Amino acid sequence: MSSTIIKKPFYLRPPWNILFEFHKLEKLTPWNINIAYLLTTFLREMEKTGQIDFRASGVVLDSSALIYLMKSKLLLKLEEPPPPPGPPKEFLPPPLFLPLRHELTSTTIKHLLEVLDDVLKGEKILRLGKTTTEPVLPTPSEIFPQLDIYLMEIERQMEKLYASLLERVKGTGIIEFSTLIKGAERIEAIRTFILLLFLAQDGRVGLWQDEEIEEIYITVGVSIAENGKINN
Amino acid sequence: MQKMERLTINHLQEEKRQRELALLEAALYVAGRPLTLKQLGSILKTRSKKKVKNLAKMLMEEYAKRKSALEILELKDERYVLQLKADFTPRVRKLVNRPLLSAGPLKTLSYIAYRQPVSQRKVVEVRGHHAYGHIKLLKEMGLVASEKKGRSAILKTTEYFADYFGLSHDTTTMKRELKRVFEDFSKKEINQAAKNG
Amino acid sequence: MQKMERLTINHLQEEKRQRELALLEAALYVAGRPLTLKQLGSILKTRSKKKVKNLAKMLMEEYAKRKSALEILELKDERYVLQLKADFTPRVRKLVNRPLLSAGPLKTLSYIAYRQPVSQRKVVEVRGHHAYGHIKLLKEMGLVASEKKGRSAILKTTEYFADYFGLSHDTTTMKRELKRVFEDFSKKEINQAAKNG
Repeated sequence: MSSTIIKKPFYLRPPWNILFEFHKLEKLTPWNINIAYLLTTFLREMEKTGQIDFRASGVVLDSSALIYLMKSKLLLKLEEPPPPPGPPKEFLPPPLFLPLRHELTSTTIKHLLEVLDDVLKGEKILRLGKTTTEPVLPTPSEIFPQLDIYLMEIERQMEKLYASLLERVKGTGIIEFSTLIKGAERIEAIRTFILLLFLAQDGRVGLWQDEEIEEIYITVGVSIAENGKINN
Repeated sequence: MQKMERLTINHLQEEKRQRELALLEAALYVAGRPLTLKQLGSILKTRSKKKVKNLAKMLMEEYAKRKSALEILELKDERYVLQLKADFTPRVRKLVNRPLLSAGPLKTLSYIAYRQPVSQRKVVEVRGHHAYGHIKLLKEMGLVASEKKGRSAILKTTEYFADYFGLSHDTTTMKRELKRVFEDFSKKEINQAAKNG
Repeated sequence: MQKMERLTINHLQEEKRQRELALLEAALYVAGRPLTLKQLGSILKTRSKKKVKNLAKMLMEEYAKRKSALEILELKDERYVLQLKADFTPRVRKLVNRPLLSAGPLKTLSYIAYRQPVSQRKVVEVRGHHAYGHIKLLKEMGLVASEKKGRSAILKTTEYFADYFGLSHDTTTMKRELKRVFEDFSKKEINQAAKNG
């Protein structure tokens, strides 16, 4: 038995052993491994001892590549932009508990009666308002008291709108308010709505609103009179 | 030895009594209104009216003994109140500047008082949608109580309301009182307006 | 004879002092908020701050001596307040005729006080949508006031708030004072947690 068989090859001794023990490699910080030094000394030692072993060279090559890979992964990681700083955490103070204190208040029965006077006046107005529920729709003068010219023209405008409605509802007999005023300016939309109220008062169109989507539906023609859904 | 024990027991009893008196005082102080024996009993965690009454009397005496600006009075129907002695009122009145309620809720309260028993629906109709919030506040403050009647809630003022404004606890009498004061007040207003006008 | 006279004078002086103490008590009772030496002085009809201070201290001691549920505290800037001792609060809370704020609105109030002037939008952002209701309540109670600024409302605590807690009316000083209160509170919380933990 020759001693050379028992003797470990040089590369299984430190520092080169690191290149042959992968599990150790994973525990080290790649930046602490000087590959150039390890490889130069590995080659020099191999030449010196004359133990030329291609398998060992292959393993060394593999390990070096792995270490490079680890280093470049770390580099890439470093290049990732740092996470944006989250909004600074708002300091939420604890609740301020109010100490219990008795406090005389300044409200007297006189104050109560002063305001009662106001409230009862309001009640009276409400009652008056109730007895004059007719007509349901406001008179034109209530809406546009100052626009005399517009009022004079109102009949003509109504006819115009009615004609346009008949044209647009065609077979269906119904049209949404939003469709009718599509693309119109705000003031135009308001005018159209008021004209619709007049037409409804005359019973020529029916109006009803879907409470959920707030759409107003306009029904035109005979069919309205038949379907009792008209809602002024 | 026996004497010592008795002393300790007496001492403990005395401490308990002191605590109960303080609790009674706390109740009367924060309530700022007359409290019944039942209400006081519920704070003291006892059902014995006699016990509450004894304690209340003790506290009354204690207050009477020290030369305090405050007094505890027994009212009729066995209610107790902690209040400022009347002679001090003029001297400290200028420190009282916080209204019981702001204008909105006060209006709603006045309406309920005048029209009671009145449905919540009616109150909201007259006072507007804000009245929901006012009614909630008035209930929380113990000025108004509600009673379910079918779908609607019927509103009334409470005894606390009557105590606060010095009105009768009986609703009919109270409404009469309110009406009378109101009429007097309106007359005065009219006279005032006539004078100014 | 001279001795008798001295006794009478002493007696008269003692009576006067008792009356002044009672007047002080009356003032603190009706105000329900901290009062300054100046305010107390105007009730006692004296300009001597020293005199008022001496009397206030005497009254404080008197209250401390009897086993009362009430206490008189001296706050910063030489202000005095009469209030219920905190340990009695849970037992008598239900008798209070004011909407007592629960923890939610109180937290919103703390936040507004701490960050003021602060936009309503910001408060809702931090405290959640419930804060709308809290702000409404706090305004109704006169603890918070709002000011329109463009589209947003800017919230601030009121003078009533400052008075209630015995804080400075000057916002900067008040915020510093509050910071200290909150820090004390946090420390207590931590100690409590450490004890419980």
